[in-house]
Amino acid sequence: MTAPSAPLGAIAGGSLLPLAILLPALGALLSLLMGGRRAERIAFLLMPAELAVAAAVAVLVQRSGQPLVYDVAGYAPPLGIALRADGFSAVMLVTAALITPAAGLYARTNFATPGDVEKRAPLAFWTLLQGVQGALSLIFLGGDLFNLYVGLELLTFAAVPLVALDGRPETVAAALRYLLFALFGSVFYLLGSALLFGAYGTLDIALLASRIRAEPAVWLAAGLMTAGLLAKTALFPLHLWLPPAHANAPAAASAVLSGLVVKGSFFLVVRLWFDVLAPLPAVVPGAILAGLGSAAIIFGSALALRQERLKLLVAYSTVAQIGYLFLMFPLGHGPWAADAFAGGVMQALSHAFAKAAMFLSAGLIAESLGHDRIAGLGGAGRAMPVTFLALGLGGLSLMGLPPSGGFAAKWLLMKASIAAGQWVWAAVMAAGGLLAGGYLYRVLAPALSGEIAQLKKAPQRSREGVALALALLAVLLAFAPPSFFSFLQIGRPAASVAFR
Amino acid sequence: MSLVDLFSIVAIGAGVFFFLAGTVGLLRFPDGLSRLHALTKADNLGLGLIVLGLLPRAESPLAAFKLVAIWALVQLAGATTAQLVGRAVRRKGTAA
Amino acid sequence: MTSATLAGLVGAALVGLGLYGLIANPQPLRKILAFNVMGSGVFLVFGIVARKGAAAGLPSDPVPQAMVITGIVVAFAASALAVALVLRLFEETGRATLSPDAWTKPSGEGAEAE
Amino acid sequence: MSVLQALDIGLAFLVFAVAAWTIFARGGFAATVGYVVYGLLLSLVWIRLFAVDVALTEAAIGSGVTGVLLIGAAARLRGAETEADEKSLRGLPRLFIAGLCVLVALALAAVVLLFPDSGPSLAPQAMRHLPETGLGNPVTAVLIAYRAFDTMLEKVVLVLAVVGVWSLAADRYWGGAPGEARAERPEPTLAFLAQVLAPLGILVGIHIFWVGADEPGGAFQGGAILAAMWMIVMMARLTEAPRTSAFWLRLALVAGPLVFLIAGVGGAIFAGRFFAYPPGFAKPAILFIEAFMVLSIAVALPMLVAGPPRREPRADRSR
Repeated sequence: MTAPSAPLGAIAGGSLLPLAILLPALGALLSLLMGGRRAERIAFLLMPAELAVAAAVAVLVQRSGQPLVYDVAGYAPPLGIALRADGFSAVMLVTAALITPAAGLYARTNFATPGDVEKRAPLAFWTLLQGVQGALSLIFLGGDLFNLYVGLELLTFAAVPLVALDGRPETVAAALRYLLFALFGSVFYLLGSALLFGAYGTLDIALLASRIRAEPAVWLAAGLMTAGLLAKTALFPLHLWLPPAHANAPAAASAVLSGLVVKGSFFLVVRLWFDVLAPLPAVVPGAILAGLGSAAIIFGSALALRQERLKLLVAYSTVAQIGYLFLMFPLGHGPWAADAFAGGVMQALSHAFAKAAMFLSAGLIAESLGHDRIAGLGGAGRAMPVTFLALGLGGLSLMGLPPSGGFAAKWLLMKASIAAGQWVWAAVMAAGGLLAGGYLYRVLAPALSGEIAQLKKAPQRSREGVALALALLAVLLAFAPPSFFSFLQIGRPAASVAFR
Repeated sequence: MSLVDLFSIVAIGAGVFFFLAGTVGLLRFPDGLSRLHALTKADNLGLGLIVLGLLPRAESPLAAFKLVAIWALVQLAGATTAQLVGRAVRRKGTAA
Repeated sequence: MTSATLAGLVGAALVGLGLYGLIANPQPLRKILAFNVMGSGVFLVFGIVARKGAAAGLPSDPVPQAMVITGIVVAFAASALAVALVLRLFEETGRATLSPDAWTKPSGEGAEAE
Repeated sequence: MSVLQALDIGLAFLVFAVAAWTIFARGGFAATVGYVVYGLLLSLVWIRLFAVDVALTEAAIGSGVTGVLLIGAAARLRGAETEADEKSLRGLPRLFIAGLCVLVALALAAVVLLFPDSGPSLAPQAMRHLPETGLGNPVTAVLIAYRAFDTMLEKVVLVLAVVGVWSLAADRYWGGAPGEARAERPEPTLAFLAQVLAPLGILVGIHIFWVGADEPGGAFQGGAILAAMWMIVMMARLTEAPRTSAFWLRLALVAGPLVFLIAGVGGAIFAGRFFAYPPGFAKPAILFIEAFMVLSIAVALPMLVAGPPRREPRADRSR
């Protein structure tokens, strides 16, 4: 084996990276093998371990001040595969390791296995939930574009059946449409990486970044890969599959789908444009991405205003909030780049926690009232105050009202866009905040007024607590210390700050 | 142009001719069964002749055995498919 | 016009054909077929990259070949999942179509408690 | 214009024509049959690109097993198409999409033409590290040694796909077997084919897996042939598909990735790196892992083709 010369600390720390991917994969395999109630037990046994590994990776990256790199099988790139954890991936890893157990705790009642007679939905849910977590860890830590393709496919194969877990025709059709969009995305992504490999002989992100020049092959590859990833991230106009898929999935699955799965492909767009294609002049592509983002904010919020069902409203709000994520791309170069990047990451984090909380609350409301028609929410807020508190706190983040993580994100993005002189993004964000306020008012106003609604069954305290905890985390993000923002910059190419 | 090469050319040429005949039969004949008849006859004979033509050119006896094995497998698959298609055509009675 | 460049042009044409079939054809089964055609076009692009990487006594670079083998297996798994979804849709609604209004049975009202 | 060039151009034109047929043919069934032919022609193109491993995989999985899957689906969906009156795109939108696709194809073709005749390559590095793996076939070395992480995760993808397909069953069928019951009088001709082909195919499959260490072949291709043999026996209704709750079936499905994962962790303990092989033990370890991979592929592919469970798990033999 090639004797690694890196200090032992990096090796020990580095070996956490494959562990973060292999633990959920092992869990998924054992859950299928053991089956029955043991699938749920294996999931809950491994989730704390995965959270511990994610936290350890974050601490190591924070202490060492540079990204953790690990060459799998001892073969350095370009021949072998490298895993790489920088500030952004460590933060996303911890977020995934927090939201997945929360969704799991919520789902214990829906997907229980009474009397250890194995049932379809519970076994599929627990196995696929661990598949999603393994795929996300791979996407956040992967350093090789083809390895990331396998991660994207793992994510698709774990997420699509979650949508169709109920078995109703609309869920099967929504899952099929989701799968077709996802396959279109992965084929385009693969085609782009084929061109990059043809031009530079490697698919390792660090090596590519050092070799890439503005050539036709690179521009075509960048266009194809971005188009593919946008289809998977459901950025307007490729968002058609998201609302039916996320609204029809079971509540715990919707929380993971909207909060995390969509962030996986967004993470790769950031990896592509901020790491791999850093040397390219990214003015025009940045403007295109931000333009599509703005259109997503406006159309997503407008459509959310017109929805009759709460879950569809929350799903369309996801389409809108995804738009905010792409406003960081035209601001990626210049003295304001650090603010823009931090704003984008903060928006990804706060939306993950807030949207997970909102989908869990929407699930509780649908179970307690027997329906989730917004028209019939009269007085429900007073009947189940904690659930609507979680929904409201999540909404706080979407609107970007202080004190919330969403506010911090939008504030940073606005500051960066004003510093860059690109006012239009700030204006779009303000309009987006107003529209978000609009569609949340439509839900909260009737819920908190009128006489107390009759509930078919009261929501369980513990599940309301889970939704509230996620919403509080979204709010707590507003008080992130400055060291948190410098942590996010670990691994960012320093050149991006003083770039033309 | 040794005798072996001549033999190969003749055999492969005949094989190709039978393939052509089979294809013409497929296109020209009216109903399903007669098309099937044309295809099975021409293909088995065509492929047999081509394999025959290639045998002397095979580098090693193993390669020659593989060629014959390929021909045998195609015969097996062709015969089964022809049976199944024939039954389907007879059962449906259409000229599909 | 080496055989590799020719195969590359065929690959490009297959990607175009597959993309058209994936978007324009309404029936899900035909979309899955088009996805497979497009996927094989992308693998051909990997193939010519491998062929042009012939070195060290090898007629073609083994790394992209290994990627294509992994890609083919993943593409099959994707087609299997998509076909299972289409057949389930066909059993449930009697039609294999993505547009909800074309379904015979009323799709039921709203989200009952799950 | 040498004979080979004529063959290439002819093959290229044929592949393009059959692919166009697959996209534009009227009936779904006809298009699927076209796809199978297209897959086999593609294997010839891979031979011309001197990628024999890929040609084997394309023929076995790309057009073989995928062909069986799609033809089965097309046969069952035959009824749906006749009165399918969906409005496929007409007029302007169809033209716009066609233009977009032609644009993508032309851009791709231009970039392909711009590629130099001999581009950057990892072949030298792959050959340099080959002795450490003890293997002769560089493609298998890349799959199982250099990029072992990809291959292991791709096996997990296969297992998740099986779970995804099974999860589409109706609740009452969970644990039951997919496909039809075993026929008391199986179809004579198909039974004859299965009885003759199966033993031969198992022999060839194991040979291709075994020879894969040093010659073109390997776990994927061998596994696909074994999978095909099981499928032909099930299609001839000589045996029936196993119950999805059967422990041996799940163990076989999970054995490939699980053994690979444990070997990876073992690599971290004994050889200092995840998925590394202790020097000297590489070849036996690789063949051991590949054996389980063949088993998992030979079980996973037929289960994916058979689809979700469609029969009640008989109450008496519950797990």
